[in-house]
Amino acid sequence: MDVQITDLSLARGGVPVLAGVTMSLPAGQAVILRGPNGAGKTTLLRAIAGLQPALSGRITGAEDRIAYAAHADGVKSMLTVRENLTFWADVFGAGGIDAAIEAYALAPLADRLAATLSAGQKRRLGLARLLVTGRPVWVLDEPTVSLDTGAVAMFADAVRAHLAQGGSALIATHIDLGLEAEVFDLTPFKATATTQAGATDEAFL
Amino acid sequence: MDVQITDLSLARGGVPVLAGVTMSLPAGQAVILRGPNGAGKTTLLRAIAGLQPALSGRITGAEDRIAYAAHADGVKSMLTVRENLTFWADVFGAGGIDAAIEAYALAPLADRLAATLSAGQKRRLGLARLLVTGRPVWVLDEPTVSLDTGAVAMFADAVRAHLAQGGSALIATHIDLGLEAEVFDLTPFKATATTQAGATDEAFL
Amino acid sequence: MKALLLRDLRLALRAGGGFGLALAFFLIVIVLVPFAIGPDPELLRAVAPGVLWLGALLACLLSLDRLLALDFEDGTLELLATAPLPLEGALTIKALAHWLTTGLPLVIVSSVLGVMLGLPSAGYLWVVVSLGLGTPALSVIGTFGAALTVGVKRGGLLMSLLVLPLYVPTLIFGAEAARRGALGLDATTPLLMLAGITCGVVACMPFASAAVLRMGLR
Amino acid sequence: MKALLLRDLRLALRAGGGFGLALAFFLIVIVLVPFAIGPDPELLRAVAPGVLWLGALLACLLSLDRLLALDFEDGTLELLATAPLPLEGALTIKALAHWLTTGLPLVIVSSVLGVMLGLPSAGYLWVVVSLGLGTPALSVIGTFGAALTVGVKRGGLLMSLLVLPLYVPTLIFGAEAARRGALGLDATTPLLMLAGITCGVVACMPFASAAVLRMGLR
Amino acid sequence: MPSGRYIDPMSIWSYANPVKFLTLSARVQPVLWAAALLSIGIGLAWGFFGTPDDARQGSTVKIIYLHVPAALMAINAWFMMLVASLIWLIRRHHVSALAAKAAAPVGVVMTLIALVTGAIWGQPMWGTWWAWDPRLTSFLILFLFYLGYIALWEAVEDPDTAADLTSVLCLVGSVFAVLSRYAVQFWNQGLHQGTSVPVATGGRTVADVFFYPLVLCMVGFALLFVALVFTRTSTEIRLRRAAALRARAVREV
Ligand code: HEM
Ligand SMILES: Nc1ncnc2c1ncn2[C@@H]1O[C@H](COP(=O)(O)OP(=O)(O)OP(=O)(O)O)[C@@H](O)[C@H]1O
Ligand SMILES: Nc1ncnc2c1ncn2[C@@H]1O[C@H](COP(=O)(O)OP(=O)(O)OP(=O)(O)O)[C@@H](O)[C@H]1O
Ligand SMILES: [Mg+2]
Ligand SMILES: [Mg+2]
Repeated sequence: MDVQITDLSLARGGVPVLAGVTMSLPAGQAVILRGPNGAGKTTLLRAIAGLQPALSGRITGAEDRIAYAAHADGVKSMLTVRENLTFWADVFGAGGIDAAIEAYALAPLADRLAATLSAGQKRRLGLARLLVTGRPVWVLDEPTVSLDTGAVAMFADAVRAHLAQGGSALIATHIDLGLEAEVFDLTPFKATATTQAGATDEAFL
Repeated sequence: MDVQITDLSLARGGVPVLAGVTMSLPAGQAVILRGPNGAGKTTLLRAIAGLQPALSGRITGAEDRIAYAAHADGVKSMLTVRENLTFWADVFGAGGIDAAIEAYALAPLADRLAATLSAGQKRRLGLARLLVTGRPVWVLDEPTVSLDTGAVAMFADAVRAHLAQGGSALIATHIDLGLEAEVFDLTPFKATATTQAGATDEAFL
Repeated sequence: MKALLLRDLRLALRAGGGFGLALAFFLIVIVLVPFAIGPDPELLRAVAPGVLWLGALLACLLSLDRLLALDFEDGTLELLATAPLPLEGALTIKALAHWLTTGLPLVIVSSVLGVMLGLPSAGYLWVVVSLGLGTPALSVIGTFGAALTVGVKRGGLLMSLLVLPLYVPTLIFGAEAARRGALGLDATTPLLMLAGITCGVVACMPFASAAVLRMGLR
Repeated sequence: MKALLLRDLRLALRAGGGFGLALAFFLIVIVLVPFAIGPDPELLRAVAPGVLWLGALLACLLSLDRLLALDFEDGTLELLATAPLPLEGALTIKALAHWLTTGLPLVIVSSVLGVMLGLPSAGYLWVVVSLGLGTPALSVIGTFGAALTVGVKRGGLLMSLLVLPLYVPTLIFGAEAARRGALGLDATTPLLMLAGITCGVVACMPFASAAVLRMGLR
Repeated sequence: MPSGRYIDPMSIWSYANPVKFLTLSARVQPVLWAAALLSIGIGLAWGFFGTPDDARQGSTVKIIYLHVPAALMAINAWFMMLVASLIWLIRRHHVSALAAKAAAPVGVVMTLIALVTGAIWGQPMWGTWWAWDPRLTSFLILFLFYLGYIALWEAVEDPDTAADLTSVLCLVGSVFAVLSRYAVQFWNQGLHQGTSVPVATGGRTVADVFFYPLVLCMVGFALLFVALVFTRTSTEIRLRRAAALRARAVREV
């Protein structure tokens, strides 16, 4: 099942940011979301994850199928790496954590408190979380921040394996991930001053 | 005046992380610090900035000359961009903020609350802070996280201008910044199990 | 659900003894009261049930502060909101964990602390029973307050401000029951009211909390 | 220094009305007291000075919670520690800003709130004077507690635990002065002691706070 | 121990080396424990069975053999922690910091014993379990200081940072504990509580029959405290060592 976005307009802080975004995220494929800082990538991903409502337009096929990874990792610093993963595995009810630990080479860190990880190690843990959700659609906001080249390769492998199983991934990033994926540029959809897309404060204009 | 690091050993969480680091950061030059995740880049930069003590070894020429930028930005979300910069300029007593605003193209954002910036915009603000400190030695921990290519170029320009004025910069990063700079790899200095550098918990072994 | 409960309990135990701290705060408030109002035993005895209730309420409140804030800051809350768990259930579990780590210990020690204020011995039972019935309501209402102020900088104080008025009915009936009990009067009416409040709140409040949290995350 | 003071005041004003919130909390505690201990006016009058002091202390404490925590979380504190400002000075300024936004408003409204508890009119002056002399010490001691618990998860409650016993002498002399004043007795001795504590604490405590903060940032 | 500093093996500071301390403590512990148990056993037996009932207080007076030694040790334990904290802050000897850490729970238990026995005593004597007498009250504050100190140790991750922070807290706390004591005395004098008199009777005014077993109990409690601190410090050292080894093992793979 594909995620289909039709004529979507989004606002952030009451101001329209994106207008008329139409795209689709087919099963088994990855799409790289590009756009300069402030283009609205985070805004779009949050909307797809169901965390913020759209001004207008529709998102179909996303409900309860999304695994979202934001700028923040959602890692509890007072739990160990293993406990963190186990918790999310339990919440999503999607089985074991061993595959996730292996995919991101977390075994040596498994019993360390997350508070004692370096920035890149913590990020790896955050990404490993995706593997225990069992969700088919990954929606990732700059996933490779702080990762070294080895870890970026691990991530690319994990994405490829996920796609091979029929999953899909929408990835906002500024760097090259070495993935063969379609690129979707948000720049043309920037809302202009005249965008009338039902922004919340439009009634006051 | 150069920053000189001699035979430095550092610990994190009571465990030796780096041993025998010797390097120098000459005035007018940039050094790129490399090393895989968990190599100890952040640890080294914190020590140079004076935030954590060394196990052994010496750091000279760093006192009161460092401008440090950590993983976190030190940006107050309830202040505007201009207020944030003005505050740091006042604290460091180094004059105006116009140059900083210009260097990172912050003028259109100047009167927005920092809370309403996107990840990359916030990072630009964090980097602009370096320009108002007036400090000659920049010590930067993954400064280009979340930045788009345009902003990375702005950053590279800012570093070049800083070097041209006789400043120096030590930059930990995983990506290519397009700077002509010496690369210093931390991998060979990884502390081993047998490192006896006066680690805090060594007395207990 | 069980995973969430276990995680919250574990975090409470691990994060610098969150378990004992509400208790310690309660103890300290009770200890400070005589310093503030003077050592006259008559006076202390008269205010004892009320002070115990007020102390328990404030200890609850203070520990609520970061019930959701910590999860919000590190992004866990956004992830939980997209997880298959219904948010209502998650918040009920969080309130339960809060009660287990805060309310329950308070109930248990309150009788001991009553001694220090010279609470008449007939009063112990009533203080304990009324606190036992009332503190779950405090936790659930507090979760609503925490959900309301999620994402607000310096939310702690704002939350207190929002939650305290919501605590008023619970406090009135609870303290009234304790006071009447201490005086040897009949305390069933306020106790019944208290039980009613707790049941109603536990049944309905999580929906409000979840709704409010979804808005706050937006 | 001035920049820091201005920034802190501005943040307090802007961050969801930090200015009014301590005040509001104070108000609410005072309002809850009659619910908790019952409406008897005699009893309320007897406890009024003590309750005002206790309320002010708790309001101070609650607002202290994030005095340094917010700056720590977003990395400002590390940057301040590497700035040319001496940390002792920075912490004194932060305590001053805290007092201006919390202690001072409390002092100003305390006399009004005294009315609600039936404080005898002779008592107003003494409550205000004792709070005015005592609250700076509360802010400075609180800064020490905040510096101790910087970087500790759920530091808020731990901080209360550490700070409250340190507040005891201030509370005793302050409440004693207010109480004696309200009864029309001579209150100069406790007031002098209170002033002595405040002076001593303001002079010495920032050094301890700065030392502790440097350790905590490590 | 910072490397490179020469330490005379005969100097007392050489025991600041954890390993050396462990060997020393293994040797002295049996002696300490035996002496402590012996003197407490004899002291208590003598006190309970070998002394007459007091004319005024009846047999309740015998609780003094627990109450007073525990009260004294509660204060002395804090004093010892203060000294150990100072040594840590100035000379950075780990054993010293850990000894302070180890003493805190012992101190808090002594405080509790004093408070509980006092309460049990107060019931027949004053007809109340608790009164806001200055001495009792300042003990309660001491109890709070202990709690805060222990909680801070627990809350801070890094052990050296925890040692630093708790040391400063101990220093500041000592100043405030003394201040509180005077404050409390001032606070309660104005209201004249009849019940505050009995506690003021110092040890000396006790008749000799009661006095000698009491002294023996005090000595016993002091020895018990030292023995407990030795044992607990050794445990803390071993825990630190285990943590250090585990940290390294985890880090190596
Ligand atoms: C008949 C009643 C009591 C008597 C005769 C009594 C007697 C004493 C004596 C002789 C000391 C040693 C004083 C010294 O070495 O300076 C002492 C200390 C102490 N007692 Fe009691 N006590 C009584 C009841 C209580 C009660 C009811 C409590 C508390 C609940 C209590 C708490 C303490 C404390 C905390 C200390 C240590 C204070 C210090 O040494 O400064 N006592 N008591
Ligand atoms: N909380 C907010 N309130 C108001 N405006 C906001 C808020 N957050 C972001 N914005 C604005 O909305 C626009 C889109 O932000 P968004 O975070 O989606 O950008 P982005 O594409 O993710 O950028 P980046 O690459 O820097 O992360 C930006 O112009 C930003 O300034
Ligand atoms: N608070 C801590 N307690 C214990 N160990 C820590 C702590 N922080 C980091 N470490 C460990 O110390 C080592 C060095 O960490 P550091 O953060 O310096 O790495 P880094 O080179 O900055 O890595 P990255 O590229 O991921 O940011 C890592 O192995 C890390 O796991
Ligand atoms: Mg973004
Ligand atoms: Mg790093």
